[in-house]
Amino acid sequence: MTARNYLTEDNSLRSWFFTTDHKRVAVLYAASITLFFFIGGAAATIIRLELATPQADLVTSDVYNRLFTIHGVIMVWFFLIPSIPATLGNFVVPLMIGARDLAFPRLNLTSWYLFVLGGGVTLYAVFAGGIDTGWTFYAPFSTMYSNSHVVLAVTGVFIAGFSSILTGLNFIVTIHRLRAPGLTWYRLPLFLWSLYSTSVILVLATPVLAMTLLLVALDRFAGIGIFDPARGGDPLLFQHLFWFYSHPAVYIMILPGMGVVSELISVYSRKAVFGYKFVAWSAVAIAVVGFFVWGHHMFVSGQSPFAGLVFSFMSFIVAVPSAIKVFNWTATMHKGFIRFDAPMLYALAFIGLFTIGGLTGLFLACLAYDVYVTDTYFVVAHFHYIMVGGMVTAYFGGLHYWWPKITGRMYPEYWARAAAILIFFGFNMTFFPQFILGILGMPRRYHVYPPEFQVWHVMSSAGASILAVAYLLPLFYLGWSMFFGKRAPSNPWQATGLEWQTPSPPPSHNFATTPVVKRNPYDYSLEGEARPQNA
Amino acid sequence: MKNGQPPRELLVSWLGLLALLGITVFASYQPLGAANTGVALAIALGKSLIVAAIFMELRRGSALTIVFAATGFFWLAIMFWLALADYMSR
Amino acid sequence: MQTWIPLWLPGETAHASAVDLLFAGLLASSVLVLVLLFFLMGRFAVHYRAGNAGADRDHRTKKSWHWEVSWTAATLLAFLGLFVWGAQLYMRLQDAPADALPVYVVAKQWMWKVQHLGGQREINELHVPLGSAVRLIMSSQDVIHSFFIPAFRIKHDVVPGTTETLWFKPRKAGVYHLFCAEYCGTDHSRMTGRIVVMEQTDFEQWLAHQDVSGTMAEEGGRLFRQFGCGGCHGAGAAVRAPQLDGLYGKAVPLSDGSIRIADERYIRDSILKPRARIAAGYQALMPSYEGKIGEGELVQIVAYIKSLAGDARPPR
Amino acid sequence: MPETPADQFVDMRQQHETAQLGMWTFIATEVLFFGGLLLAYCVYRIGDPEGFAEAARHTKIVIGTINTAVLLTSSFLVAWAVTAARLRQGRMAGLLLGFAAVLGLAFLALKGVEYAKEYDEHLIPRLDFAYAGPKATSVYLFFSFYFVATGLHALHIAIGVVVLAVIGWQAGRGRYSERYHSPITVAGLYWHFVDVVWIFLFALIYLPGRAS
Repeated sequence: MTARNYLTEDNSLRSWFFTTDHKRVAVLYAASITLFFFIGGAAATIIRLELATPQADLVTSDVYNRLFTIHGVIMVWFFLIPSIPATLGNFVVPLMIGARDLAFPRLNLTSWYLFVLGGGVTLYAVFAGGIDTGWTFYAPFSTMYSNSHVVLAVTGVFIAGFSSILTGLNFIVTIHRLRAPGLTWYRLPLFLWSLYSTSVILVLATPVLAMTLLLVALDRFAGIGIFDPARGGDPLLFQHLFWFYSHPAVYIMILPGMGVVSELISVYSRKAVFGYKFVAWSAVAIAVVGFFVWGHHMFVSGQSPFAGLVFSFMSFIVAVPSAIKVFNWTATMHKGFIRFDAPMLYALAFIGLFTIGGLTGLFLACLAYDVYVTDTYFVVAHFHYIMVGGMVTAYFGGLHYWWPKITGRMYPEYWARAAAILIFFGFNMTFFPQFILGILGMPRRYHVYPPEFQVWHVMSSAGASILAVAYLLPLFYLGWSMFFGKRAPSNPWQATGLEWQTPSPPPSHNFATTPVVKRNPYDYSLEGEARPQNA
Repeated sequence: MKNGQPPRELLVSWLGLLALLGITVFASYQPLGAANTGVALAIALGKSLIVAAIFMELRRGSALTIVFAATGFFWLAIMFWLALADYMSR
Repeated sequence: MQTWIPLWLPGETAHASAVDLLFAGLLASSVLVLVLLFFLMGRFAVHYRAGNAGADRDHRTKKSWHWEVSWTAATLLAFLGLFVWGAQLYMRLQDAPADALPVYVVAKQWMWKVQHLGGQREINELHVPLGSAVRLIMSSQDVIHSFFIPAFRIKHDVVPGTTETLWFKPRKAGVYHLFCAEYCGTDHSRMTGRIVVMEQTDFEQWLAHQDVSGTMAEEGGRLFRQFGCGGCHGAGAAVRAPQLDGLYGKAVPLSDGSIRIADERYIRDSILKPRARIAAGYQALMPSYEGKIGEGELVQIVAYIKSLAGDARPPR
Repeated sequence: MPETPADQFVDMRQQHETAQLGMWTFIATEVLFFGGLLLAYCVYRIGDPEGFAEAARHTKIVIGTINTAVLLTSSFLVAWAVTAARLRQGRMAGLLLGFAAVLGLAFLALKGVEYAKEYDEHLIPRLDFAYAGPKATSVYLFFSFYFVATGLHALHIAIGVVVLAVIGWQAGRGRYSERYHSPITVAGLYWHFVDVVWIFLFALIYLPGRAS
């Protein structure tokens, strides 16, 4: 007979769909983003199949354009942005700060409903005929020339945007107001520092996207002409507004991953994170400076050269805090007791792939080189190293790490390690050739291409098939473990955080008594013994 | 505060706001050239500060509340600064 | 050019070589960082694995700030160097050489329409002479396109409603890819073409063999009269409008006190949005020709007005 | 009357501070939301200041000024109502919020009159726009901005009116006190913010170009 927990409290469907328990909302989110991940992945699979040959053979250009648009829209707004914050974050934020729930539990549920509604509208746009603008919705193509369901898709993203604003708002207020006694800012786990920084971006950047998309929709059906050169509008204004959101949004899609990795590296090295304050503040620095760099997407767009110089300079600056994090993670491993459980494998893969993604980001920040490789496969490879190599890897790492807490079951370690390794190789095989394609001058969003590029495309497609299998594996063994896995103890990893000092899965109200925090996070003895934060 | 009477500071702010409204409309009809825009925006800022400080009780708010209130405007300034840097130098 | 596994695309302009050198610099610094990082990670992972009880774990580094300061400073310095390097190359790309040969490009879904000064037209091809700098004056009829020549390491977006320029100076005869690099709809991936670099004499021969109804300036002049522009801008016209002879490349004082160089973009804007910038001392009388002149006609009129300045050099 | 805090809070004070901070965060979001639109306005106004001045002269400054006074007054009433509610003068607070909501409705009605006049003058982009003169392009863009900005603002007012009505009704039934007043305080913050947005819109829409 197990104690009652948030999963067994009430099993009716109603209790799930009207829950205000952050843990249940997190599970709802996890289920929905998994669905979107595989929809976006299906689109990617067809794209990679098509690109195996230079000619058009599987789909028409119109279908191809719809496929990469859907892949982008779904993966960015319906998987990456909610991935770590809305699932892992939602689950562990109150647990990590010793609270009974988020500050606004009903708002949290509302945010999930908005997400589902936005996703539904977007999927409807897909099945009603699709959208062919690319995820960037560039005007005046999106406003005047596209013959696809732009308004519907934009509406879906607009609604989902409010869902992320509400999540961000909830996290910010919760972290400010609901911390357990003794939990000062410098005692917060680094995951919370990065989620806090992420939330700042969510709250301050997303509304600008909302306004931009609204203007696109109005331009399209009400002809307001704000982005229409024929009416005196300026297409570059769209780009400014769009990237004011979308560049910081890139940090929404990586900061939470950095937070997860900070947790993982420390736990599996049995050591405190090296340079805690530097890692913490570098998250904040990325969030703030990340707002000063958006124009590096516009170096060849007709923006003034002066603006190009400013944005290039700031882009180099924003890379510094990321470098600081990488150095500190590596230093954390120094003289630790390193264990190679699956989450740690993901964390190590993250550091490697993120570093490659980050360094190639410097190529793109560098003005004269960006002129050459922007809008080529170099960019595609670069941001997949950050988003997939970085964020998705971190998501899987975090998912495995907190899996025992979420489900009360252990995942099968052997399969998990195999999947981690397979993902790492499949990923590199898929995306490394794309760097070379970019350096050879292959433009992105090309349905047909000159034959000399084929050999690298074939390699990339081959890698993608490995990656597809590797991403399916966790679905099976994690699903299996939910019912047949070994029961998890409350603290299987001997970690220090508050979330491990309550049973797995936690009871509905998280803690029997509010914990009192007495220690820094990551307090390990010289022998690697964990000293929980409330001990 | 007695029953049925508004608190003094609210009443004074309200009258001040209406006065500023009158002034800004009057000023907009004076031929000041480019300064017209500056005056209009300065008065708008003044009115907003009154609303924020008195009606929204920022005057008594904690430092954290004031930071939160200012944050939106700081980020707005980033957006205007960098976007206009492009437009002014084209 | 076809090898089984292509690894490198040779750069065929001086700018391309400079960009390749920059690439080498970026690559070298990246590889240095990666090797260092992977070496340390690998070494720590092996030596400090939990199973290795013998590893020395005493004397852990406690104070971290001097480490933090040193690697922050090192990265910052390296980044500054790379920034300056990339920026000065980029700024060089902004100024076309004075003797560059102007060629007009109009982009539309999904083709590149090119017209040479002599009136020769081509589609999805651009013939240029070897050894001479070429300056493209580009505009778009519909959506944003991007003119991309990988072998020259350059590209620039072609934005509707304005004029953008791009220049290069090829140093080897040959045929190179031209791509549209900004997604522009259905046949984006088919909006490609060829850049044909020819010996000077071949190029002149090629020019001479094209069917031409008149030079760009002549055609532009015809349109100039057809739209009745001379009614105001002509000598001795009843309405006082700025004289256009010798206008191109000059600094024009505007009514708001600022000064603009009369480049292609200025001339174009003055035709389409005449009231946005009024030349000092003139009335805002000219009607807008927005929507009344096609993109192809517009470039011819611009070429005509430029020809009134005697030569076709880009403005300084 | 809820005298105990919700589950996730330790005490009423924490609950109140949390609610307030939440609303301030939301306001920051709203600032950036309207900010994106204002950037568009600034870019085009800087591009053609005279065109925008000419366009602004076609706005109805009398209605605009009255509407500004109406909103400022309603804000004042709301601020007063919040004070009253905290002093347990529930009836008074309910009445004041009711008045404020009515002023909000008056604002919307006047806005409607204004839209109708602009329709008569063919100033509505796409739907019915006819403007002779050299500055037509800028006038078009100005009125695009005008309708998007005032339309979104009116939507905020409409939501605010409903909120004020509900909160006013609750206040009238004595629901709020010194101890529990988060909803009324937070609703007030929202209403004042909508007022601030209007203050800036007024300066940008109605005032340019009046002197010349």
